[in-house]
Amino acid sequence: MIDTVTSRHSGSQWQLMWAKFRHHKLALASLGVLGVFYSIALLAPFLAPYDSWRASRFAFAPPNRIHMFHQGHLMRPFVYGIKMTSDARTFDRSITPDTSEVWPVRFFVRGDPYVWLWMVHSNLHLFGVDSGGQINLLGTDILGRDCLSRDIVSTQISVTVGMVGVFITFVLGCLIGGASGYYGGVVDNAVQRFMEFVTCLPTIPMWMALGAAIPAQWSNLKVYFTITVILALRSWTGLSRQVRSKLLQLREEDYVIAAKVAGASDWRIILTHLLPGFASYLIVSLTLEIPRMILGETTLSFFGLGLRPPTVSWGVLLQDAQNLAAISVYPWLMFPAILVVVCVLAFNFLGDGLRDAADPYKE
Amino acid sequence: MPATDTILDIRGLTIRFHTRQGVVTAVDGLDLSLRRGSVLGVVGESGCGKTVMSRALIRIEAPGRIEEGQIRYSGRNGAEVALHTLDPVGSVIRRIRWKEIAMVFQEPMTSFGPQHTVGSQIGEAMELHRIASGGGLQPAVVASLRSVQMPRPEETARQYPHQLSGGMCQRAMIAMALSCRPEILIADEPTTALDVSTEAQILELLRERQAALGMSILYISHNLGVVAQIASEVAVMYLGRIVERAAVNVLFSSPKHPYTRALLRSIPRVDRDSSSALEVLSGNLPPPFERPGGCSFHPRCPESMAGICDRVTPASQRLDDGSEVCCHLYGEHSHA
Amino acid sequence: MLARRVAAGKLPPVEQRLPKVPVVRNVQQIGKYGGSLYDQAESPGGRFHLDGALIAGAQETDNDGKIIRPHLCDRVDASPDYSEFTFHIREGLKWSDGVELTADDVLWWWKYEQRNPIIYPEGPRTFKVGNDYPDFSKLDRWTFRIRFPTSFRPCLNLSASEWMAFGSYFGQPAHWMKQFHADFNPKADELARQNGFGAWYQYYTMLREYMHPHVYKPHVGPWCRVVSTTMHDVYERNPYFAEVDQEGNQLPYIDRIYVRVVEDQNLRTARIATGAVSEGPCEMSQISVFTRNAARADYGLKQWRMANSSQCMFAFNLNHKAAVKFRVYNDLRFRQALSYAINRRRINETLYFGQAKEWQATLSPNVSYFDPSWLEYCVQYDPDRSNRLLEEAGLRWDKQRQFRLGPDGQRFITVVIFNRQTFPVELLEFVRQDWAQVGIEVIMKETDFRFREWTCRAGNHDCTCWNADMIEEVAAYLPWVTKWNPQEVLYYATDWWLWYYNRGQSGIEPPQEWKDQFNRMSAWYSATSLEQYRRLGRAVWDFFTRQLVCIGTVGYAPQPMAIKNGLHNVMDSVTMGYGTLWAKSYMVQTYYWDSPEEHG
Amino acid sequence: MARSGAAAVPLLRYVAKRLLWAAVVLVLVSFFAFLVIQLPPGDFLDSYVETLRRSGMSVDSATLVALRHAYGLDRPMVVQYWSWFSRFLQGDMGVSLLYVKKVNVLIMERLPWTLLVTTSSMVLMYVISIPIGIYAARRQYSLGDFAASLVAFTGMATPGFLLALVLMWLGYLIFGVSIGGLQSPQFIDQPWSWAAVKDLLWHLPVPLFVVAIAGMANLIRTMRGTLLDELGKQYVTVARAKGLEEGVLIRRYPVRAALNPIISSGGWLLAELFSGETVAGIVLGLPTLGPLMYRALLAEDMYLAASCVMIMSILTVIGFLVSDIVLAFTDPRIRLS
Repeated sequence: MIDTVTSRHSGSQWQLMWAKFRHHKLALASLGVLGVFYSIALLAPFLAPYDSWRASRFAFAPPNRIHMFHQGHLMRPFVYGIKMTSDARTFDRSITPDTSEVWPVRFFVRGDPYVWLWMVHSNLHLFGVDSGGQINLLGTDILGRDCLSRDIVSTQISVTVGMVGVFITFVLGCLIGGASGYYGGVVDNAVQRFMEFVTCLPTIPMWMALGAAIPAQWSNLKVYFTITVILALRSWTGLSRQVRSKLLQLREEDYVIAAKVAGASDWRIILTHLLPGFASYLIVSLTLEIPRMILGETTLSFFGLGLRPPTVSWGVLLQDAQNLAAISVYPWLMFPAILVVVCVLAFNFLGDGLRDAADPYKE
Repeated sequence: MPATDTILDIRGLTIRFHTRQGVVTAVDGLDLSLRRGSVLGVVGESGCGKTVMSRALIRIEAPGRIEEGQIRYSGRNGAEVALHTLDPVGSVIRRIRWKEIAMVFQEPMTSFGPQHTVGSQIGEAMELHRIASGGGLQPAVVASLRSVQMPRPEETARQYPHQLSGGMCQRAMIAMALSCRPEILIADEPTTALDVSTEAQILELLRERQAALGMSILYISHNLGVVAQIASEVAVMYLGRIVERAAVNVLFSSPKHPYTRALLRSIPRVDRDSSSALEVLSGNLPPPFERPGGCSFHPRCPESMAGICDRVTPASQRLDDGSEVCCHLYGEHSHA
Repeated sequence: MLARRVAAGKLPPVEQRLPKVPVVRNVQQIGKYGGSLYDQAESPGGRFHLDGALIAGAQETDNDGKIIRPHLCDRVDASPDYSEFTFHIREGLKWSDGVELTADDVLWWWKYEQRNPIIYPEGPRTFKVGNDYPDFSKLDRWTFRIRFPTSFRPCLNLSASEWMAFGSYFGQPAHWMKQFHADFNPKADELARQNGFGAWYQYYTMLREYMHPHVYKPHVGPWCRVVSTTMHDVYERNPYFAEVDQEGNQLPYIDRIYVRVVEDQNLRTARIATGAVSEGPCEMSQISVFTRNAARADYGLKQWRMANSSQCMFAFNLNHKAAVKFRVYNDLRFRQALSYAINRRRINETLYFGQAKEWQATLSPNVSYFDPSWLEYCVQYDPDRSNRLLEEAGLRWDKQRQFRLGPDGQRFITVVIFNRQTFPVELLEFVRQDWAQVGIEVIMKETDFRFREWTCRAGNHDCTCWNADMIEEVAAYLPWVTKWNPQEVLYYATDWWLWYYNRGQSGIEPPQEWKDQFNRMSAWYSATSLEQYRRLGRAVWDFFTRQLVCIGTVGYAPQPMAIKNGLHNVMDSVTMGYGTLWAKSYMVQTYYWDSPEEHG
Repeated sequence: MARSGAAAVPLLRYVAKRLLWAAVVLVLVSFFAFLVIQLPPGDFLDSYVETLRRSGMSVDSATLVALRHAYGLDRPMVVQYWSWFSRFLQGDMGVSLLYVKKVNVLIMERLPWTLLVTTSSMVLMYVISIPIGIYAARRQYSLGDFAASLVAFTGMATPGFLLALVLMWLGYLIFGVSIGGLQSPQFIDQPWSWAAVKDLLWHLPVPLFVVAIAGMANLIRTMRGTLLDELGKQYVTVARAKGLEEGVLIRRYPVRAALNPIISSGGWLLAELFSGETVAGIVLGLPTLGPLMYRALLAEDMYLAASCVMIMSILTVIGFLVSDIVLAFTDPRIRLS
């Protein structure tokens, strides 16, 4: 094996990490994917062609395709109209494209009004069709609502739940793990035992127990934050374990001892000397914590113990798709599942890449 | 042509690692030979490829690959084995390992698997190479431990590695390495992880066992001072090549290569760790993917000759005092 | 199954098990004995599709709920002034353990259970007329008489309704219940404690459950529960069931009913769609799955209908404990506004293929004193009018016009607690969204069956919903057995009712119009002439309908049924619901399998 | 391996220490479970009592007092906790208001199924993921490694309920496995027969897979990661230098060492399995504790819910204990220090 060497490259720890990270193609791609997710979340009302609650006449309309050729002629991209036939005797309903109607896809159209980031009032949408036509690239649900719009809007809640939850995890993990690792001894022992206890509680039953206790009349914002706290209640243990072990290792280092001798206060030492020493590790484990939170929110909402309409999250949408009809007849309702899987995968790959990059002992 | 008393002959050995970041040439056309019954020290900085080279001798260089060169081993019965041609997972090389060429490693504490007792791991080697078996195994293990002056060999055999101190572990390791009476013992920095007094004991033990068993030792270290205590000859390695080879007294009295000279200057501080020792050298080792052209030492060499050292790779040449050196200072370009 | 037990001498032959004159059912085809039916329930002992079959009472109604006819009593005589009723129990009628069911059981039930001061400290509700109770007397072993102090015409209707017929005299076998009653068993308290209850009357009260009787409790229905765990219930045929087919074969044909406990609604739907139950309703919102999977899962679809005047109706808690909500919910304009805000046409078309009726929740149009304008009351989709009414009721929009504020200026949020019923849960989403359009924010919260009941009964809810039955003539006379009972099912005015019932001793004093309504109902019960009966009936129901205590959505909806191939005597078209006593109307006891051995 | 009597003493001490600690954890868990009882707003008896009162049933004040006393609601929190916990220890878990039955009877009905599902998915998990993990580590960056990682990651990223739904439907479509529960209806409540066992085996794969998948993904990655670490350690090189055959040395050294983290994660995995079991139980309608707890939570039947949480946690603690003790046997460093 090649012994590791101190590189001749001068450069901060971060530049080094980035240099290594760049080689991790999967992680780099994941970073891109997540960038897309968060951009979607940020621009959701603009990207969504419709208001997520706007209902159309067509229940369970399948995704409509974008065409370029109409009667053999090349045209600008368009969608056909929708034709619905229903037979009340056999309960057969079919929705088919109506090729007599042509609705060109337009960009930057005026449509349903929305409020962006609590202040900007607008009705501009990235794309859409003229009123009278309908563009449902991912079909509609039973109320005729546009699934694509709902998927886009739900991304807002689902991807931020992880962030907020991770912030709480970060605070809890650093404080508790920090205290445990820095003081050692009795404090450390007690914290360790407490963490073991938390690990003994089966996650989902625990979430459910706490989720069930959320009063029904609470506003959705309150529910949202409570959910994030509930999710964080379990996840801090992993982080604080890492913080602790790193601290135990670091507190014997010379520069910490020096600071101590110089009379710096405990918290000051932790914050200014110890934390920067392993910030990269924190970031890695936080990155790996976010997907768990996303899954947690999805699961809770799925069981009706988390967020509820009118808030839409992936879990709320999947709750609607939790039936045979969605699986066997209306598969487009399951699309949020793909979002969940892709987002969670991306976070995991990103975390893995970061871990490799942050570890100086990996080749 | 290898002399008859040459037990191991390495010619033009090149070992490369193909990593995702690029190709690393760890050993670069290295020539070296080991005389039967002698102790040869190999000295070089961390990362110069000495460990890779030593592992290639028993073909555990993976994931590195021998791309050029030869390794020839003349065994007990005089037959010559071309080690470089063997299948690294084949049975031929497995029979040579330990039985013919054994190895002692740098970190004694991690040389033994934590799951098994020390005795069982020594016994495993002896059983494998049919030194002892069945009822004879346990006494043989104890005997081998006793031969390295283990204070309570019976007890040690029953203990787990984590119950032994570093020095004890290294003793046990040496016992294991010698348990099959190898022809060659490769000692890869066996004392680096130990404190000074233990280091002295281990060196003494090695000397004593070498004298008793008459094997050849390839002693690898970054520490010239340590090598001087055990080796009769020293080869200095820099970036995958031997840059100078000489008898110990010659090397110390008149080092030829600028690199050797720099190393020697750092001896008084040698009991510290290697990075501070190297402060006297200007610059660091170049990154593994950027091997300098010409003499690979030229970017750090105080006597580097522009236009020569950075262009032409120096060839090895034998000097009058019997030492061999690879440096333009001693070749046709000298005083140009 | 029974033949073997008869042969082994463990059971008397069938002639000795049936009453002298059994109830005769005319079946389409004479069936084969044996086999099992499979069904599912949300909780152990909970309702399941086939459970209506378990009902057997003194009298019954026809399938349309219009006529009362004899059942386990072969005759009931009423005096001309409707104050005295004589019940003739079928001679030789037996409980499922073979003990005879006689007038003594009925008298025991009345004296020791209903009139027991510990079980009913305030007296029972059953048969309470004004402040008085009727007298029960035994005329002979098979005959008993109920004498009321005044006219009480609904007695007949009561004895034919599910609620009374069973909960009362034919639900409690005296010989068995005695062991849990402190008057008869000094160790009853101990027995209760062994079973985890604090006192004997708590245990006794639990054992009163008649529809899904306790495992060992004797029963008069066609099947009796023999196994009960949290995973499944098993019902086995009652060897003493009093019904036979037209050829004299004892019913039921099928030996067993397995009821799997399936907690998750979606899973229950999936099980029906994949043919895991013998007969089950198809969820309308997923109907395509059923039509597509019928052949594979070996079932056929039959077009039944729900006997619902509304698939789902909403009742706000008029006795809300918080002042603001009390004020708003009691404002008729608020309730009217919400009714106008519902787009019934869209619900009908999306969920029911336009086959349901966009009616207000009220009586069945078949009722003799029905007023057709009731159906149309406030059912037009008119958001503008709705908004106007809400403004008038003092509910103003917030600044961004996203939701309305209560009279106190706070965001006005209503929580509707519900548990899944026969309506698709999507229906609630339609309504929620329609109401959100006019600024009324509603959270639909699904809860457990019993939890909803307890929360509402305690008056701790904002609003709840349930289906509205198609109330036919017989049940219409008993508003207390319908969903319009202020303190049952929808619990919209529990405290008012308590006040009236207890003569002001407890509860909250209702407004004058409600006092009038309660008095009107008492007067109606004492009606002796048909004219009086119809006039008061119309007044009572006019009040209920126009007060909009229950806001209806769409009713009389199609309900396709998935019925396993090979199951016979299943009717082609049934209108099913509480009003028609559920499975009474589809006669599960006459079902049989083509090849019973395949359905062990 | 020689294990003398002298070595047994530290082992015993270690086990005793773990036992003591398990007891402490149980007490902590009971706090949490008690919290579950207390969390819902209002006094849970209120609704119940109100129900009885309003239906004209007997809830005179004496009864109410008796009821409150029976549930200990008239006493301070600490006393309430103690009365609940001490009765729990004696096997009296109270009465489920939802099912009107003793809680321990309800739990006992479902415990065997729960244990069947969790233990067999645990076995499945180990049997599948350890060989895959070893393979992936030995063939790092090979196609197989990539495939294993992909499956592991996807398993980790897919919400359990979704997997359950899809697999259930596929199981029905392809193999005709009846939906819901672990047995076909005709075998319910019948004596066990060969046909019944076969039927059970037919129903088991989907739930087991769903329950195991999350942990499996984790296990594969742990196994691969630790084995990679171990493979890079010097003792592996030593063993190779000794001339041991590759397969033998991998089995004898790094795999043995890499199993330790796997064993020590056993308890944690059990907690994960209960999570999976709860999800799969609800979605697939299994006769396990999860759905029981779910319903109890929705109904705020808090004695039942708390007892379910308690039972699952107790089983997890036992899992931790067992894995700790097994670890002591396999890892001399723990046993002898």
